[in-house]
Amino acid sequence: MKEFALFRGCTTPVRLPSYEASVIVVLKKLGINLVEMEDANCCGSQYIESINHTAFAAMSGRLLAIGEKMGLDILAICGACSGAMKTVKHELDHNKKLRKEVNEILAEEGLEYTGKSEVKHLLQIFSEDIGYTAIREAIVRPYKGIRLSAHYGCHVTRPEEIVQVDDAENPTIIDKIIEIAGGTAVDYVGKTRCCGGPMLGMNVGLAGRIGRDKIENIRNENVQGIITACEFCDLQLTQVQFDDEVSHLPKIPVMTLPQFLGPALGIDFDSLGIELNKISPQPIIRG
Amino acid sequence: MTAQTTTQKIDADWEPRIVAYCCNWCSYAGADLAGTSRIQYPTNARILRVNCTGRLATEFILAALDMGADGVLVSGCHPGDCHYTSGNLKARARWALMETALEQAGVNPRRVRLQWASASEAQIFADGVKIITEQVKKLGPIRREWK
Amino acid sequence: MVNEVIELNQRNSQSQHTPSSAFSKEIEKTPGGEDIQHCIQCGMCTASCMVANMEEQYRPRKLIQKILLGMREEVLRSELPWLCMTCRHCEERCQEDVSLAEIFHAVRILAAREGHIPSNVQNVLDTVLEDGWMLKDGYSDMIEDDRDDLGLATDLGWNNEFTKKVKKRYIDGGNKK
Amino acid sequence: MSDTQEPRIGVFVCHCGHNIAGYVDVEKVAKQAGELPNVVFSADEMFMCSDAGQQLIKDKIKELDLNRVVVASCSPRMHEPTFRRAVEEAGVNRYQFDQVNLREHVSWCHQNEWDKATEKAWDLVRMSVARARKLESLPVKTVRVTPRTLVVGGGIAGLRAAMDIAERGFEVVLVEKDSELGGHVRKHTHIFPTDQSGAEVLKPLLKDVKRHERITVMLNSKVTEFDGYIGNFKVTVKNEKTGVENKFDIGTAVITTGFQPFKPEGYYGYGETPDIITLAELQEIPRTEGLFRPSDGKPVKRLVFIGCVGSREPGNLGHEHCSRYCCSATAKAAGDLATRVDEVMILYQDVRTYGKGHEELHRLARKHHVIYSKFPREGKPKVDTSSGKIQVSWHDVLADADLEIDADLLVLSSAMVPPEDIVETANMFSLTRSPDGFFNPEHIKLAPLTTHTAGVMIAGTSQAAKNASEAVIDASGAAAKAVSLMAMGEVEIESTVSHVIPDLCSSCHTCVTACPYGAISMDTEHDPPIAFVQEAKCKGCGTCAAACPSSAIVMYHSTDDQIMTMVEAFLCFEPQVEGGSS
Repeated sequence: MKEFALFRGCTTPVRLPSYEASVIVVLKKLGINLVEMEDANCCGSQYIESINHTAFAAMSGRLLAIGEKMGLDILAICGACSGAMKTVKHELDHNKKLRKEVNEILAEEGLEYTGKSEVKHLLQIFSEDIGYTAIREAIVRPYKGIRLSAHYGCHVTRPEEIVQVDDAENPTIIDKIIEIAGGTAVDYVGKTRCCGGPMLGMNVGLAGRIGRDKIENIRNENVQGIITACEFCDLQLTQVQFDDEVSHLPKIPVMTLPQFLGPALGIDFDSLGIELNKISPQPIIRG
Repeated sequence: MTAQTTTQKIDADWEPRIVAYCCNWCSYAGADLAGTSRIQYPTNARILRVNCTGRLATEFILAALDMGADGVLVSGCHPGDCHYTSGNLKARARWALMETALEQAGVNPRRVRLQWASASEAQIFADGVKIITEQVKKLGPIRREWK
Repeated sequence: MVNEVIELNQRNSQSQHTPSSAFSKEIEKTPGGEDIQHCIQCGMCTASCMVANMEEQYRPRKLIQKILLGMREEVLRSELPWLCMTCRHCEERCQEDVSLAEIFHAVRILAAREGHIPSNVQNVLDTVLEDGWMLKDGYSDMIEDDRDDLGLATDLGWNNEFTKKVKKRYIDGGNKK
Repeated sequence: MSDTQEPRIGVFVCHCGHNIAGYVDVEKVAKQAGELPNVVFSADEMFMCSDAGQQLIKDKIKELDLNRVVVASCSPRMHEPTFRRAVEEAGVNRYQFDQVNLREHVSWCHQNEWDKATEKAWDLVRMSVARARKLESLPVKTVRVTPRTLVVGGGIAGLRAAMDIAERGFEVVLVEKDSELGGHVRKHTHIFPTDQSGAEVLKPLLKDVKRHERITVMLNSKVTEFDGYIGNFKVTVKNEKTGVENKFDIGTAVITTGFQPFKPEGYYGYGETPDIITLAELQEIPRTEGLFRPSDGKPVKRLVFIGCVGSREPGNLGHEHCSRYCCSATAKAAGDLATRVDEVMILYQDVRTYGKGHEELHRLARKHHVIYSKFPREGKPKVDTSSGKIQVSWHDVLADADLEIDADLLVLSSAMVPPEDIVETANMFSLTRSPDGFFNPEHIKLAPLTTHTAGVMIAGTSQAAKNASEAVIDASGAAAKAVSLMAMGEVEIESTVSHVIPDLCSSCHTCVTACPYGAISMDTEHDPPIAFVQEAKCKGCGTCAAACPSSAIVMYHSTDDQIMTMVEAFLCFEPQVEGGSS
């Protein structure tokens, strides 16, 4: 039974607990045990990252050290967290001076970063640790050809050489799992473009325009739902559909990948938090 | 035989016949380029290739009109560009002499045209054919039947 | 909450700027700014940028050229470098392997050091440094109940102290690292 | 195949795929041609220039004993040599062949008037058949090629050409108007992409040329006379210093007269202070540790380059071209000097470092913090030296910012333009020039090194602005062209020359002055003297034939009769009626 240290991040537990629940229950079903990472701190992405480089390295560095102490690789389910920890790990592995400095502050916490533990995003668990054959074998109630579009999230797949999750220009992991689960993966214009989430911190109007542009491109392909692999994108692609500019248009349900996969593995809706979704995913799970 | 200068009504679909002497190095190549560039221009002219416009004796032009050509076009290299240094300059000098001969013979000088068109000036060559065709169309047939 | 209109960097037409390579050398030494000199101004980044696509004022290539020309004050005071979502679309497309997201991080670090942080970023930053993470006061009891129903831990077990230690050592201490 | 035989003409009308057949009824034209007098065979064929087409001509010549061939297809400028060779291989003299242009002159330019196009095609074929009747065979003339080459210009291109030719066993006369060989490259203290100085690069080549026993170097000399024709040029070389003239028999010539750097008077304050110089002048400053201002010798702190000075100016004849070498040279100079001055700036319209290894020069310059700033094409930088300082102000397009700087040294990357005496050289070797002022090749793609003057090749910057590496590539190419002519020892020349009929010559001397090549002189054995044509000198322009008042001069292959019979065939033809004047 493979084990990972789960780092749930700050937004998932508060804004999308269903994603956290679905990750735990779906991975368990597929033979992956998750151990909660105790005493975790904020990964420092975007905000601390923008004001002080060493502080940012210390924040994510501490999480890497905790994983090392637990003797487990770390599972990140949010694009920002996985991006932050992976880029910091890359730099700590290559920048001795920075590592020495970060280890100084970590020593006060009884922690040390030597680089033993890996950081994986949820998609890597599906594609590398579980594997598509195991997923296919676990499908009990396949969807009947329902049309779905995948949104991968920028920090999940980029910068490709450092995060090494999927092909940045042509990602396919979510699409493959949609097909395995019986759905039809539908491509759309600007598949690798940003959902606009990170812009919320600077300019809500602009963030909305970017998000709605993505929804419009997906709508042009008349699909029944959007499947995501990061809670920030999930919330953004849901929220923008309630903006005044598009509130008159029919809503496209947005689901995280584990929440979508759950029913096909025979998992009951309650433990996936289906009813918590702001846009009811009935058209998907009924289809 | 003098050409009548009376102006009868020219029947609408009459097509003038134009003899076009072109020098091999410039205007003949310019006409080639007009073809490769698919420039469309009137079909009235028949091109004869000569090595240089300097080769054209004045009789060549008068004889052509005498045999019933409604117009004659001579197209050569720009002065200074002649492959043989000065052939076109000699053609230009003879041209003035030829025009006076035409007037004395009662033939409208607008039936003949001397122009310079280099190997890359396809449009200028095609326009030249268009201009002389339209000019001659207004003048009507030269009324010189071959006997 | 967040200002709609971006404070535009007006064209400083009053005094003409004299180009200098000092600022790009400074950026080169700041973490993330190492490959500023690789940029040949081809514009592929701006063509791939969603923000540029939606916001007339935001042109990443133009910002880089201003750095290369040494327009330090204008760049550090401008809000434009903060508009980059670090989505790295440009990075994938850049033929000279320039990472604009990293360069704009370097610009932000220098700007922050000189107190030019946009108000809305400063607010979130204060929350994170104060609470140790971003959504402490967003965690209402209604959400606690949802978590409970889902069988998830209600005590999120956040360590808030470490962030304070980091703030004291690296950010307040104002050491120039 | 004597000419007195009854003409037996074969007519071959080409479809050229659908290029001709798509707009002209080739079957009808071929059928009608079959009924013309003396035409014993007429047919249409898909591709006449193909092996099958050419074989058809040869077969029909043998089968039907044809002695004239008419091919109605594309432009003779394209395939006249092809068909002349085909008929010759079947025993018919190449001058008893005539080609009709149905493609470029008919189908392609009359695509929406099919009937009129077919009628035009029929007229042109009929005219060509009439001419064919009158075509006479002419002896194929070949001339000996003197195994010696004249190389005009001792720059890097001239040196390379001279060496290549001498190494293959032919003598070379290398003429250089300067007092030293090496041209501009020798004067450059460091040239891209290697780090050597120009002199260092040239040293081995110069040593070999000076030492080579088959190369005669004539310094301070100019060609004052260039007469004759391919393989047999008479050349006079005059030493401008000593006044001594030497005459040479020359087989081929390679013109490598090069360029001159444009002196940008009126551009960016050039000439107003010694601290505003051209890129060429910068490249001639001896290599020293620092860079110092020519005016007061103080070290240069702020070095500014401005690109495209006197180049790429639409509408300004002679300055419309891109000089190609300057972007790479500027990047190299800026990159090298950046480590010796405080700031280096390059103001540019575009960056075209296109050569092998040149993009690295551009990257190196940027790595050394050279600031590249693009100015708008319409709003060029302004330079004000009134205050004693060099105040450069401009608008940076990419940052949309107005910029200014006081430059310690302003370098103008000025254009490559033809040397002052280009017109004199052009007339000497009867070369034509393109809008940028440099010499025209025979064909920009198919024959870039040869010219319309047979036996004269051009190489290096005499043909266009380019960098030294490209000039050397040209030089070796031109050398190979010259050697291939001399190695054959003889070369075919056109037999279409003119001929004076002694009985008709009235000794009026008109033709002597009419001939641009002085190919006609008076045979004083006769009284009064009779004009005669030195066939070797005659280029076949026909001006004399037109000028002769007593029609005593026959222009072979373009006789008055052969021309007039075409006009007659066009105008005096009664359709469906047999006959037509002979």
